[in-house]
Amino acid sequence: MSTATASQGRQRNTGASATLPDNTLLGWLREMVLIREFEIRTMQAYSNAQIGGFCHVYNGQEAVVVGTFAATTKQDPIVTAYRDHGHALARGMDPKACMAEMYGKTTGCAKGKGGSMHMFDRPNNLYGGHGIVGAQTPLGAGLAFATKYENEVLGKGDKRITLCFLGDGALNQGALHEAMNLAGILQLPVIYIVENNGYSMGTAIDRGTTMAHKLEAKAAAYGIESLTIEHGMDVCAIYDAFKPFADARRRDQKPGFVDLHTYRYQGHSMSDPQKYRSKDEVGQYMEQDPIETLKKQLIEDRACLTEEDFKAMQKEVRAVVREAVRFAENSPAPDPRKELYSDVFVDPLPNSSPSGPYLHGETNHLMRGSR
Amino acid sequence: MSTATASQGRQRNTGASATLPDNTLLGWLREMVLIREFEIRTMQAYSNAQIGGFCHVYNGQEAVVVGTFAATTKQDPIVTAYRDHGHALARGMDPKACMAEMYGKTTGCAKGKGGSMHMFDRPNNLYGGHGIVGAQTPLGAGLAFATKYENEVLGKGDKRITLCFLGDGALNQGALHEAMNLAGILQLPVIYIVENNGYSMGTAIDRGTTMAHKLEAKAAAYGIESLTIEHGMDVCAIYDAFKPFADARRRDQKPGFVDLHTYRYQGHSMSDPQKYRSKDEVGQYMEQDPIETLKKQLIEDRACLTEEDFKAMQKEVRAVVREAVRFAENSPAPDPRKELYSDVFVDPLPNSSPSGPYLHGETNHLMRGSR
Amino acid sequence: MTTATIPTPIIETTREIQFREALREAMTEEMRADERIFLIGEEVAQYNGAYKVSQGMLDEFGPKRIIDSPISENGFAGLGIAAAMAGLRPIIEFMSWSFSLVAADQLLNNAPKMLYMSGGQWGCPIVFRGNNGAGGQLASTHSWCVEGLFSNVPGMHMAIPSCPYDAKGLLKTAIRCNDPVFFLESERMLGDKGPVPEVEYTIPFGEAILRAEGGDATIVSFGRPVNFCLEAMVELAREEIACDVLDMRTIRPLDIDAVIRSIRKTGRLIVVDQSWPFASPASEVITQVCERAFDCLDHQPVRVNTDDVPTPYAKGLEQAYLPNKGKIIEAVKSTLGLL
Amino acid sequence: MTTATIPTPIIETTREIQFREALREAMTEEMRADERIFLIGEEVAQYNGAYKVSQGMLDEFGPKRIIDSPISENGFAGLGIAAAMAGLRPIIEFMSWSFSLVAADQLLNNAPKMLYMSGGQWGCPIVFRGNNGAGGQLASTHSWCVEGLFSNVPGMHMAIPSCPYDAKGLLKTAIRCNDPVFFLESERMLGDKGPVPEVEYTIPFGEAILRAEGGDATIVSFGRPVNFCLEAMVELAREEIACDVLDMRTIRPLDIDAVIRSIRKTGRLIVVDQSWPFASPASEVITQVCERAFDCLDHQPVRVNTDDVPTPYAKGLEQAYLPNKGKIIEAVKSTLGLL
Ligand SMILES: Cc1ncc(C[n+]2csc(CCOP(=O)(O)OP(=O)(O)O)c2C)c(N)n1
Ligand SMILES: Cc1ncc(C[n+]2csc(CCOP(=O)(O)OP(=O)(O)O)c2C)c(N)n1
Ligand SMILES: [Mg+2]
Ligand SMILES: [Mg+2]
Repeated sequence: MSTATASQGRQRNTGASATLPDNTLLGWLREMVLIREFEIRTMQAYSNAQIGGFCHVYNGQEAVVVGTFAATTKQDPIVTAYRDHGHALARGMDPKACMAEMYGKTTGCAKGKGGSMHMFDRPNNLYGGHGIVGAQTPLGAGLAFATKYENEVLGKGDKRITLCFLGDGALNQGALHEAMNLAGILQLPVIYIVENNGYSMGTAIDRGTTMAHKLEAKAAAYGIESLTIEHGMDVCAIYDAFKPFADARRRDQKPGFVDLHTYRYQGHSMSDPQKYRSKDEVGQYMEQDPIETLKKQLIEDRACLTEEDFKAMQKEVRAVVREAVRFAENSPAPDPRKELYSDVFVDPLPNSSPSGPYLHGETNHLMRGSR
Repeated sequence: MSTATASQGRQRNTGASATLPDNTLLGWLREMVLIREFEIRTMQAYSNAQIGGFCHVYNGQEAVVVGTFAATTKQDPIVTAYRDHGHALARGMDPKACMAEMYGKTTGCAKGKGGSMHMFDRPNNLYGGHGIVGAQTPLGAGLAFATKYENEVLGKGDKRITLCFLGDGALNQGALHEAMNLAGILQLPVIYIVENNGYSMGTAIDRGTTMAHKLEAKAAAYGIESLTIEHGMDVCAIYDAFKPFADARRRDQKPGFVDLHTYRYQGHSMSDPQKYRSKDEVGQYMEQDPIETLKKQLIEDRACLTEEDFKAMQKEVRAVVREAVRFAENSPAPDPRKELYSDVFVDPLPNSSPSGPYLHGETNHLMRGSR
Repeated sequence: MTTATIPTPIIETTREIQFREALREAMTEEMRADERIFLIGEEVAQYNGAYKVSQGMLDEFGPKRIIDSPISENGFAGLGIAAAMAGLRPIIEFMSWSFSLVAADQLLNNAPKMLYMSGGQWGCPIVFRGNNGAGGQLASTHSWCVEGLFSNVPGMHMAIPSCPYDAKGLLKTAIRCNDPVFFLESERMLGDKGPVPEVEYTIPFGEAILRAEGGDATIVSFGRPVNFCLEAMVELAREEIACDVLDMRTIRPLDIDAVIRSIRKTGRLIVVDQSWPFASPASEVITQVCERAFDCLDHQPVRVNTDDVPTPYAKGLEQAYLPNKGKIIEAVKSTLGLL
Repeated sequence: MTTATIPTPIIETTREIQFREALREAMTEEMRADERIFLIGEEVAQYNGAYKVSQGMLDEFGPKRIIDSPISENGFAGLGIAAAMAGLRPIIEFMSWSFSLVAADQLLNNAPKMLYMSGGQWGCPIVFRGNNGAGGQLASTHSWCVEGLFSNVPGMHMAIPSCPYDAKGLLKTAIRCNDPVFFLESERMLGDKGPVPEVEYTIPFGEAILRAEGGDATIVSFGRPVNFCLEAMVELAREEIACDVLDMRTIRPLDIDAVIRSIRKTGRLIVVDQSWPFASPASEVITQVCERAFDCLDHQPVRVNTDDVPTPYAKGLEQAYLPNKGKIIEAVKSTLGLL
């Protein structure tokens, strides 16, 4: 089993990303800025009690989704955990639908029924954020099963790969073990990407996970090839390491496993006193900030961006996010009489429940027109 | 991580077993003969519908329990799956109680409430056979936790190790993954022993389990030391390899994992047409029969046994087993009025159930006197 | 009291097949018609099914559509759920529903809620099926009646056939359904034979069938115990006690209208349910009847469940534990003041 | 109609503490008294508990008795079960019972059945505890009421306190119990304050408490919704409708005698239950009342459950979904023919 370490990450412009046009990398920068700005507003809205429930923001981890998605197409299915705003935005969900979901509005991607932890986007093949730790990992195997089945049995569709994201804490759920073994036995084209931010809530990875220093051993247990990306704060390093790995999995229609080192700037959720780590530690990672890193590269190495350009980009993005917030604020809350009992069944039947008849749900607005 | 392979198994009398007195090895032989003869009667009784339910016999695997138990004391907890008659007998359960259990009689180890899959023996620290594949593996971690806790917190008891047996099919249950990671993180003195008989029902191990050719990779994923015992049909080879491994785990109070190659002569359960393997394959293993192997060694190498002695031993054991069958046949079936509602709670409370009051169970006969 | 009459059988055929064959026919016919359907489970392919339900299907459909799984119920349940979202039509075989507790998270958190959580974007057209309830002396961990637990959960249908005809018709409906279906079979019935016509048919969910008609009491049941109810009905008829026997066919939806129609006539309700009593489908039927037709009840409703203890192994204990003809007769008589 | 009166509080103390503190006191006091007791769960030690229930306990008892676990509910539930068999007294904290579905096999196949399967050799003195039911907008996977599912299963006790006093007294009973206990707390109540005396006390399982006395109708509830029932009772009293409010304290055992005593007086039953309706504890209370006191009922029994849909996220939807004062008032009035 070959195992690569993305140690070249720091030597810039030697990997595949070096050959990409400026515009592509500028696009990456904008996506990361969008996620960052979006999450800043998310936190505000949460503090103001406009967003409820559990809310896990993505600040610091932006390079993960941008770098890995850049190596896929929108036909490749994605599934992830509850820390999912970044995935939704990077996959192309309208920030309006994402914010409105957290505001619990009908215009949200899940009509306000799902909230922060459940970003689903069918047109963009995002199969959801999922709340139960590890529960998305058998789903990842199933999505890969489906693309392979479509290809081989139904004779349609291209070779696709599925990206299944999980936190480092999810490594210890039985679901992952079963999913990885199934992926290995059935040779499913799914890549399990551990967003290894070093903590599951307050538990540092080595307090909960054996072999934390060498997660490749986890993949080796299933004969699955693995990749460690140490410079996960650097979107180019991620892309450079991940692209050939993903291409090979796509070509061979086989599973893969990526230990992607990243960091979350904020607490686990919006109510975390964070006594388990030092300000210093957080500061050290902030110095490797993914946005700053790419920005610097684009300004200094590529000279395709100026400070002013960046400010303009930020301004444009902030307007987009402001607009999303406004949209969310102004959207209607779901009417319990219409929404409480709809979307329980695709085809409601009489007498299903003692508490009332189920209703047909309206076609989700994300899907209107798309099919 | 060091990993030993018991490849010396075939060169007899070089391991620790060589230094053991004849009587000890003669005892092993008798235990294996007991299990074999017992299972022959089990199969007969099952065919005659005197035993019901699912019934999984141990023929062929006898060396596993005899060789590993020889490296432990009766204070070391044992837990296993549903193929558990051998474990019960080798641990010292009275064959009467074992057979009566399968006959569903009050004199059975579980008063006839458990049956073939649930051999429990508290005085001998056998924490049961368990029916759900893999479900015993967190229990194994818990037993090890308890012995360590007793030692370190309550300040009593010696250093003990727990043996947790599982089939190769159980490798793919999430429970095992969680249990092994817990064992690794909490440094629990439990040894997971895979009774690798090559099949889970009709599924050859490599059709269901990744890395079947190198199960050590499974242990390595949790930083757990492992041992492969290839000559698992040879009780001395098992003992020689397992004893130092077990001693080290006991001394260091750490987990271990053993891939122990063995073979079952019979079908998975009593209703298995066995189309998934050839008679030839079965025959090849029968040529390495654990009883024949040890017998030969005792006759030829040690000269402490003659053919006549062996016949006498067989005869004596057969009488014991016949007596067990007779005991089982003649024992009373549980009276529903007394037994259906007892042993649900240690301390029954009123109004626990709409269907009737729970009753105090009588002290299990195995425990009478023992405490 | 009026005399019990058994409605003339609706099934016009001379062909009798086993319950397991009926299941197999349902799957096979649907798989021929729709390439998106696949079957996955332990031992379903090369072994031809632990209980021979899928016998021959590997030969016909090949290993890409009939798939042997490792012992990983949570894993392959989840695999199926995502495959259903992605457009396929999975049939997930649990060798036994008793083994489905390890998959409870996928079964209950994902399948029935995906449509709601995604705001209507992804339904989950999947069938989970396998043996449910006591086999023969399988003891505590292997004898689950999952309806006692899982029927509490909204978002799925739960079907429970009592005979080969229903097994086929309901399973075909399940496979065509756009929502998740929990399909509860019984090891003890797989060998039962019954009439199943060659012509195509399906049975709708949520429509109970009156298996026997009589004016004295209403016996409501699901799945295997329906057969015990019919035995009881026959014996009661000899004593001139005539019962309606309603086979609910599905637990969710629950055809409470049919129950109430019958009770309006009889005033007496006996619910026979193979699961434990506490918060069971039997409790639910009684509660719904109270909610909707309290005034029709001339006597307190009565339930017959298994005893509220872990399933024992010993034959005599297990027999005492399960619902049976004798207990049903006693229950019916108690509602008629005859005890 | 008589006027509602609230029984004089039995608790004579001026000390008010939070629900979470009551839980912590129960654990701490018991752990001081019995070295065999340990606590394991996610974030219980160094983090001081995700909800600060175990705050300070690591400091007092050290890392061998207050143990942080990886996210492996099935694993550490099973670990606890075996440790209990081997003579220890584990307390297993589920950060939320919503996450316990992944541990369903250990919870339901092992803990409640070990004594029976082993023929009386090994009981299982273990407490599983954690938040149960809706938090605040936690949506579908995080808002389980496990009593709707798990109460079907024989072999364990299920306690569900509604206030700090009961939380402490019931948890101490649970920890001392020689059988498995499922202990259902509520995130929404952890900050609630109430009187808890300094003197030692325990509360027995299976004894409901009459929180309010009135002759017009009997409201039966469990856990958090008891508080909504009391709100409703107060408002109804203003309209001169006087209700008995029975806080059951434990779902299993179920103090049905207390319910029947009250119904003999009122003839009217309203069951308020935070779980989904189908085959729920509410269905069970109604069924048992029918079985044992059908003739005392002057009106059909009525239940108030959460709506039978996956838990929605949006605030307004979630509020509409949960039981509340208004729904309870409506239900009471319906039994009195006032609607
Ligand atoms: C089965 C289960 N157990 C516990 C939880 C509560 N919980 C939510 S997130 C979390 C920590 C997960 O950490 P990690 O997987 O590293 O993801 P991160 O938050 O770092 O993105 C826990 C314990 C849950 N949602 N599901
Ligand atoms: C969770 C679960 N799934 C399925 C089964 C049915 N089952 C019983 S034994 C078995 C095969 C296990 O094989 P293995 O672990 O290799 O043990 P062996 O029978 O070879 O001793 C299966 C699938 C079960 N008991 N539990
Ligand atoms: Mg993390
Ligand atoms: Mg095997």
